[in-house]
Amino acid sequence: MGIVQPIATRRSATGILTGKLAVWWLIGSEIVIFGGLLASYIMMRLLHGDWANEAEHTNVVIGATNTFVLLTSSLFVVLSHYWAEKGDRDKAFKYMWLTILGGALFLCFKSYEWTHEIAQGYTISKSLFWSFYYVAAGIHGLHIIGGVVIMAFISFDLKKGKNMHRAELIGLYWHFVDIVWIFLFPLLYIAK
Amino acid sequence: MNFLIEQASSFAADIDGLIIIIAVLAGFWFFVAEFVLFYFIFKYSRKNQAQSEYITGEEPELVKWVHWPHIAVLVCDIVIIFFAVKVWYNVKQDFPQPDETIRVVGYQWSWKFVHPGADKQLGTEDDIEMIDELHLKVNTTYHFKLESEDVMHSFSIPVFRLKQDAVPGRVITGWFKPIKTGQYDIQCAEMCGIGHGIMGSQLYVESEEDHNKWIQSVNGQGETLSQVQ
Amino acid sequence: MSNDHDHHEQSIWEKYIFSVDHKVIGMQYLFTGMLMALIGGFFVYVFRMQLAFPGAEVLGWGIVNSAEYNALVTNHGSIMIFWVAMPVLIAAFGNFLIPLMIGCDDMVFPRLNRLSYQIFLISALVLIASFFVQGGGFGGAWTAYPPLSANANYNLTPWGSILWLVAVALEFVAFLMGGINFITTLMNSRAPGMKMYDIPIVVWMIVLASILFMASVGPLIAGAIMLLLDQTMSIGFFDPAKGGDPVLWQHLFWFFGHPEVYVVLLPAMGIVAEVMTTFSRKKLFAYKTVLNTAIATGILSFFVWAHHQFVSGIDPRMANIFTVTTVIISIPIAEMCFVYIATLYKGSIEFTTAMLFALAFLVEFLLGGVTGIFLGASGSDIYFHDTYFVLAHFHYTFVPIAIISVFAAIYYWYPKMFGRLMNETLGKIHFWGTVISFNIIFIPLFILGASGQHRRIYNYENFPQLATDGMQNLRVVATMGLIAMLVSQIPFLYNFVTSWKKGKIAGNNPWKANTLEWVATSPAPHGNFKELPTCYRGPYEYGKMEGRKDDYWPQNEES
Amino acid sequence: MSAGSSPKKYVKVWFLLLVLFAISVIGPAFEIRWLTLITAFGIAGVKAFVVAKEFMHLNVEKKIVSYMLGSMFLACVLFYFGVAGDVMNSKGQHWEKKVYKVEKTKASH
Repeated sequence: MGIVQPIATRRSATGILTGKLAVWWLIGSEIVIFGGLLASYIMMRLLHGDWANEAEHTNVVIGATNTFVLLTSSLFVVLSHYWAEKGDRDKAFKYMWLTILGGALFLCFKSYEWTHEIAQGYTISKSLFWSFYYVAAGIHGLHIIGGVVIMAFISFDLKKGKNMHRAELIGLYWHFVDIVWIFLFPLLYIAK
Repeated sequence: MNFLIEQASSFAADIDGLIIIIAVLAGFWFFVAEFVLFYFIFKYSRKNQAQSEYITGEEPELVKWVHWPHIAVLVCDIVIIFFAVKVWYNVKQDFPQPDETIRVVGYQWSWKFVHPGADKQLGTEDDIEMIDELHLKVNTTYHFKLESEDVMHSFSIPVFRLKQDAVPGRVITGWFKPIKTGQYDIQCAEMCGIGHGIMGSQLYVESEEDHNKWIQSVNGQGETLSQVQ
Repeated sequence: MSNDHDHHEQSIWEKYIFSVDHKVIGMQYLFTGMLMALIGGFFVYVFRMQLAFPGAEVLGWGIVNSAEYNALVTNHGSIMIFWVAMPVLIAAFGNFLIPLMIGCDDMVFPRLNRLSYQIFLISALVLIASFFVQGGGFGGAWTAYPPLSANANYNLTPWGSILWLVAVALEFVAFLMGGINFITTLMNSRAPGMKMYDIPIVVWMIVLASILFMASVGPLIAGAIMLLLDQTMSIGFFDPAKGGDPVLWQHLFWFFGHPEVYVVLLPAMGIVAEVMTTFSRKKLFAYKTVLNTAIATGILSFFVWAHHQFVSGIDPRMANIFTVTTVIISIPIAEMCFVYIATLYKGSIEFTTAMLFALAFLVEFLLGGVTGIFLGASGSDIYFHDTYFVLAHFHYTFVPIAIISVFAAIYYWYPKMFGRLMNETLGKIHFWGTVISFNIIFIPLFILGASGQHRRIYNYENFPQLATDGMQNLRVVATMGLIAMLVSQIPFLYNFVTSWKKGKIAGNNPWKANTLEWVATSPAPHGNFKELPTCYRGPYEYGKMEGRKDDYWPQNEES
Repeated sequence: MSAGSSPKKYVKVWFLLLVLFAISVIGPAFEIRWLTLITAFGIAGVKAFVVAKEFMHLNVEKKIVSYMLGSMFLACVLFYFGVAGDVMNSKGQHWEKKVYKVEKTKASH
């Protein structure tokens, strides 16, 4: 049943594209969710000095490489948006898939990291630090998976030159997920 | 207007005074607003006024009628805040020196009270532990150390106007000074499971000699599991 | 530009069950909300009978034991707020009114709109399922304070508490998605010529409510995930033995909780503004003041949350800050009420049922607002916290919000929804039955609360000071008032169903109102308008205007 | 929405981010508390701003978007300062937390 796009979607009283406005509001709601979680973590962290001993066992090397991977994939998604804006389908498609590769790489490193930590006994119920660690990094990981899946769909549209503006929309989301990781990395890994 | 129940603790009168202040100030504005509302409803019904007037609400002489009451409400609010903070400070922040200290422990579905016993020292072996029964001496300032063993409970004595939640993992200190002898209710004011309704305890405020007589009578017997009436 | 919208005849399946039309989705929310209201109403009937006649068998339920009592009380609260007030006030009227009133054909994301209703429906089903699992429904109060809500051997409802939490979390997701749709539609899809101050107040209020909801629900979603892990894997975020802190949940909950009550208040004030201006034929008094006070209330509502926790273990010094902000927030609300009352000045009021309900909202809500100051002032809250005084206060705000203003909206927009007018005499019977019995219920509860009766207690015979005859009679009176209120809903339901086919034909603009939804035919077709309207003036041009015969001037008329 | 002048600009911004990232990793290695705070957390804030401004084009976006995102962030800050007093402290006015013996696993250096 083909859904005709309502005229409402094409109107733009604020001058901002409707799709982009919705993504900004989505990012706004995500800021408050991650913000609430990290605020709770920071408070508990300041109370429990002994969590520093627990945090010793996080793998800073993998955390750092993951930060590098996400920063690079942020670069690729903005290039994909740049070429989509110019209308160059192939380049937009290529950089979108490089971004997806970055996301996938991030997930591989994370799963490697987690399997080893769990193997050494640092499970989610070992201590409250690890509970916050797995909840925060877990929700962030789910957002990475969601982003990667959506980027795959959008890349096929880009190939056909359809809905090119969506490259920017998923780019905004991806940059936000990268910013969340930029705050997660020091909080979970560095604070020793 | 002793609309509320009797005042059996030293700060009960302060809290009741605050309630009366708020009742007067808030009640005044309530009746003014309701009167004006009903007056407009009857005066400007379609029977009395066939044609309505075009009023934007920016006309200065009309805005005046909304603006000044608005300022007056602000002044009333500031008065209420002043008295509220004063009462709060006296009850919850600035504690007088205690004559005696008791321990109150809430657990799923009873209250345990630890009286200091004859030597007025907690932690000595002559302490008296009572379940669901608190015996106090009138006109003595008590500090209570409130804690909970499992879920959130709330130690509440309506006649004292006293309420403080027992938070598991915390020891919270409060104070009261009974000024009237008698037998009163203690209630749990925070949902704590299926037994929340049967967590009532009895408070006995006794005179000097009755209280000492009570201490002798239970001396050393420790917990007396009195049945809840 | 002509609106080439509907092109092929949709099947019943497409048209009603899987519809993407904002009006049909609005109706789905409305009917789900009304059904849940019946369930919530049944719960309150059962536990009020237990309170009035302790231990007696309740017709339609049997003996009420304390676990059932707690589950009934908890889920009455949760249903009435999350599954009746929010869906009906924000989602049903938001979906139905926003596109019509800003002159566009649909929400910007029709499929996201359908998906948010479907997730909402799943959340309602999950909640209902939580009553039939082993251990029964969750019984730890709608605020779900841990460790009671987090630990199954404390609350004895192992599955009930998990399902309750999942249902509430799903409902948050549904309203986040719905909120994004509402906000983007209002920001971008307004009719040409509709400037910021030409938007009807109800649309402003519903969108402001969505923004408040989105900004305040975030921490609680994180909190819900933490509580869910506490419940399922006994992690210990809120368990002091494992280093957690139960007070953290209270803050997470009430940081959302208080903006939430303004999230449901604002749409109700919006509905009252629309209905009142139409039936008093009067321009809204100082439109900008109403809008500014609504925004001020919204912002201030983020600074007041700990007045729910004065005696619940927060640091006493914090209480002073929150009592100041709480009493100050009564200023913008008082201003808004004064301005609403001023709107009636020199009006020509026609007492239709919708208008009666709108006026009753103002009359009742004033008492609700005024009694809130006793609880916002920290000193008196020491006594009143968690007593029936608090319960009577928030019913004097919630019932006008979720029941009285919703009835005003239904009687007012029913012609636009179904093309026919509801019967006025049945409406008047329903009005007086509801409003009088509402007061009979809650005035006694104020008195009971002031004499120290605490909430959620299953049987007051355990407390000699509360088991006096005088107080027990007040409980019986309140229960009789409740039964009268439930019975007086029958004329409404009968009226609602029969007027569908037998009501007077309404035509496009039965009430001679200005806003754009009355330009469309009733009921409005898919795509709303044959010609998408242009807006030339504000929505409240009522009253004698020189050079005009009528006392109203629709927004879309050129001259 | 012009996507900026040329891809070169983005690569330069990316490089700047890498430099900041390097500092934020090296800084804490010195184990000096205040240095760690500045490098790890301060630089994280700077990186977030760079990504928001350059990559998300917030500098050319309509002002209302930045106000909205900023107010959401302020809601979190407000939540933090409203709640920290109770959760972060082990004792306060007339209350203290009963510290449970959470089994402290000494880090094996």
